[in-house]
Parts: sequence; C-alpha cells; structure tokens
Amino acid sequence: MRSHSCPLSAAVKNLSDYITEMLKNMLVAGPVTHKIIAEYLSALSARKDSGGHSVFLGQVRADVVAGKTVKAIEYSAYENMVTAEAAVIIETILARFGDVRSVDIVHSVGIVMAGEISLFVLVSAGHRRQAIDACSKTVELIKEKLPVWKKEIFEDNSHEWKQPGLA
Amino acid sequence: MRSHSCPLSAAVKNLSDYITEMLKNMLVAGPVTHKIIAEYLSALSARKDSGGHSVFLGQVRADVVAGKTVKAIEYSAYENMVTAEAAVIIETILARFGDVRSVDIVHSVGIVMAGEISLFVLVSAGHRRQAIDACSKTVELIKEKLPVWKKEIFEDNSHEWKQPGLA
Amino acid sequence: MQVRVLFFGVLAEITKTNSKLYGDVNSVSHLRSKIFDDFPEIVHYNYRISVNNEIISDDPILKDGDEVAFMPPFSGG
Amino acid sequence: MQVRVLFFGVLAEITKTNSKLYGDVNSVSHLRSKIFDDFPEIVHYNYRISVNNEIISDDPILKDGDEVAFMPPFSGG
Repeated sequence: MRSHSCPLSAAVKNLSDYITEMLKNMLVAGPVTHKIIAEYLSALSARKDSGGHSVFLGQVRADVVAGKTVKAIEYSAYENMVTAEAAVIIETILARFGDVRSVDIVHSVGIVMAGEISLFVLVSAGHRRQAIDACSKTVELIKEKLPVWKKEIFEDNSHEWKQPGLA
Repeated sequence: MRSHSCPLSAAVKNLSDYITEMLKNMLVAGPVTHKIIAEYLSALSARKDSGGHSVFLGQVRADVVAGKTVKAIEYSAYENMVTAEAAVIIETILARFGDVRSVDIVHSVGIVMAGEISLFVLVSAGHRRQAIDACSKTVELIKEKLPVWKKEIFEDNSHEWKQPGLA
Repeated sequence: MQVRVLFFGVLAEITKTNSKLYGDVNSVSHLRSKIFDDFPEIVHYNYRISVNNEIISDDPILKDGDEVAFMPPFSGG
Repeated sequence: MQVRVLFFGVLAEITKTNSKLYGDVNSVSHLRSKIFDDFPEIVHYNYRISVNNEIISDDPILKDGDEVAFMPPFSGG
C-alpha cells in the first residue's frame, strides 16, 4: 500500500508496466474515497479510443443481524497474494475480452464505515457490451479469487466474521 | 432541461415523485460533466441499504471514418418522448429487479467532444448481481427505446448521421 | 384542424426544418402523402412515426392539436 | 529449516496471531499436525492452504523460507 496515484494518468508503456502500476495502487487503507474515484474517472477523457466505461462500486451496508446494526466492516488481506491474483484476473479479462482497453481495481483494507465504498472496479472498452460484461466478470473473479476477509462490526462494538468458515 | 440537481439527495417520497425528479434532470446541454457524476456518486453514501452500485459511462470516441477523425457528436432528442420512454424504462427495471433501489439516467443533448461523456447510468441495489444486471439492461433499453439521434462531426467540420436510416 | 409535424435526425436535415404545421389531414396516411409532396426525398429514408409520443404501426385518425413525429432509427447513448 | 505460517480472518482471531514460525517440518501435513497441537480449535474451521501464494491441494514438501497461509473462505468486495 502506498499513497494513491492514478495508473491511467501515467503513460502506459506496455501491459506488464500497466499491471504493475495498477497493482501498486490497488489496496488502500480505509474507504475508497470519492477523491480516488474522481481521479480515475478524470483520466478517462484521454482515452479517445474508448466508447464505454463500466464501473462497479461495492458499498458497506448497514445490515441488521440478529437485531444489531452493522456500523463498519474491517477488511484484512493477504496482500502479496492479492496482487498476484489480481494480476491473473486482469490478464484473464484482457485475454477474453479483446475490445477491453483497461481494467482498474481498488480495494479497501482496514475499517470502512457503513455507506462508504470498499471496492471500485473500472473497465474501459471500445464499445459498451464488452465494457459491461468484462466489468461484471472482473467483480465475480474478485469475489472468488482475492484472499480478502471481512469482519462486520456492530454498533455495540461486537463483531462477526462473514463466511467464518466453520466446518 | 434545467439546471442540475441530484434526485437521490432529495427525500424520495414515493416512486412517482422519484421518477419525476429524475426525469427533470435527465437531459443536460453538452457533456455529462465530472461535476454531475460526482454529485450523483456523493449522494450514494446516504443509501446504507445498498451494497452495490453499477455505473455505465458512454463516451464519444475519436473514430476515424473514411480517413476523417470524429471531433464531436451532436445529439438531438425528442425531449417529451425521451422522458416518457425513460419513465417506462425505469418502471420496467424496478419491476423486474426487486433488489434495485434506484435507477438514474443522464443523457447529453447538443455538442459533446471526443473524450467527453454523453451518457451516465447509475443503478443501486442491495446486492451486486442485480445492480450489474439491471444497469446492463437499462443501457440496452436506452439504446433501443430513447428517441435520440447522433451526428458525427469531423475535424474538417463535415458531418455524418449515425444510422442515417437510408431505406 | 391542424397538427404539428416534427422531423428528427437526418430527416430534419433533408426537410430543412424541425417542425411544420399541417391542416385538414384526417389520417396519418393522408398526412404522409402531403409530406411526400413537400419533401419527396423522405421516401428514401427509414423512419418510424409517433402520434403524441406513441409509436404507431396502423393508420390512426388525426385530430386537432396532435403531434406527429417522423423519426429515423434511434442512436442515443 | 524454518517456515513462516500466516493466519487470516477468523483463524487469526482463534490463534491470536497473524504469523508464527515453525522449524523442522518436512511437509504441509507434518506442519498441519504441529499446528493442530498448538491450536486444536482450528479443526472446527474450513480453510484452504497456500504455499508461497499458490493454493495447494496435495501435500508438498516444505523448504526453508516457505510462506504457508491458512485461509478461511474469501469474503472480499
């Protein structure tokens, strides 16, 4: 994790450089802020070959579980493996969707309050259909492949692991 | 068309009020600016029952057609019918996707330069799957149902109608 | 009686107008034959017709104040 | 030889640690039996094991410096 800068704003020398740069900025401490999202979106205007961008935002819900309301989620991640798996996801998407120009992922680590954003995915493509389908597939692969865990924290400061993995 | 204000920021009294408010702000003169997008996104944090937001951004591509590069698209719309059809689209989506909390559409009228955004769709749902599927369906319905026309304007100021409808 | 006819997209370009009033037309087919007289080029284009925001496939009777639109294939987004 | 074992999610909570070093383990099954001795509660949980970022399904030999992670089902996003 390091301070945020937007990969699309840098000159993309080649695929491997692009993925490396994306991954350096992929995990952020705390919520994915509107400032971060705005940086990614403002970089899009330079991509005059893209006709469609599909964005997914994952937000922490104030779910009520057994009478207690979720006030935040604490995310933990196996960071080295997250970036290794994310590189595979991006390569998979670019290989499968030939019209896709870029895939960006930002995921929170640490505390994210209810109403805040914990996941940002941005896929740009020449045309809308592949932008939408590739973004959808990227989100599914993130859920399936990234070693990230969430702990729901309730208003009374008790907590519960999502999918605790009880055998 | 009038000055922009964000429907989600207003208290949503009922479905009909919500759709009416959305439609008033649906057509904007010129590009869908980052400011407009940021207003919609910043309103999301109040929706603590939503776990996923799916966004589609349509952008004007600098296509090369017969050796000439597109510098802008001029959109024209049958405005009364656009809002009538958009109301039907929103009702269709809300009826078909029970987990969807809101559907917002902003579309340009007039000149939008290459690299600028001409369409913004935002769908919020309790869970990711319906947010993504409903946003995808909304975009398809917009393309199919809204009486909007685009004229490509090239760097030499010549122009060409997209899908000119030659019999 | 009088109806307002709207032309959109490339049809506004070839008719050189967005809107034109027609009187004494009793049906869409009647109106269309008058429009063909005024703008014979229209016959070369694909379009759909709406009456008061509803796309029609039959030949409805027109009444005073109706709004009739000639619309090429949509290309929004 | 020595390997680093990482615990994530609920497993970090029940072991009360994120990371622990183990020496003299020749395979993942050997390591796992040592971990069960230290943290018998782990047997009640579902998890997958990775060695150097790769999820394993067999019982690989371990070598000095390997990183072994015990991972409950993922719940990112």
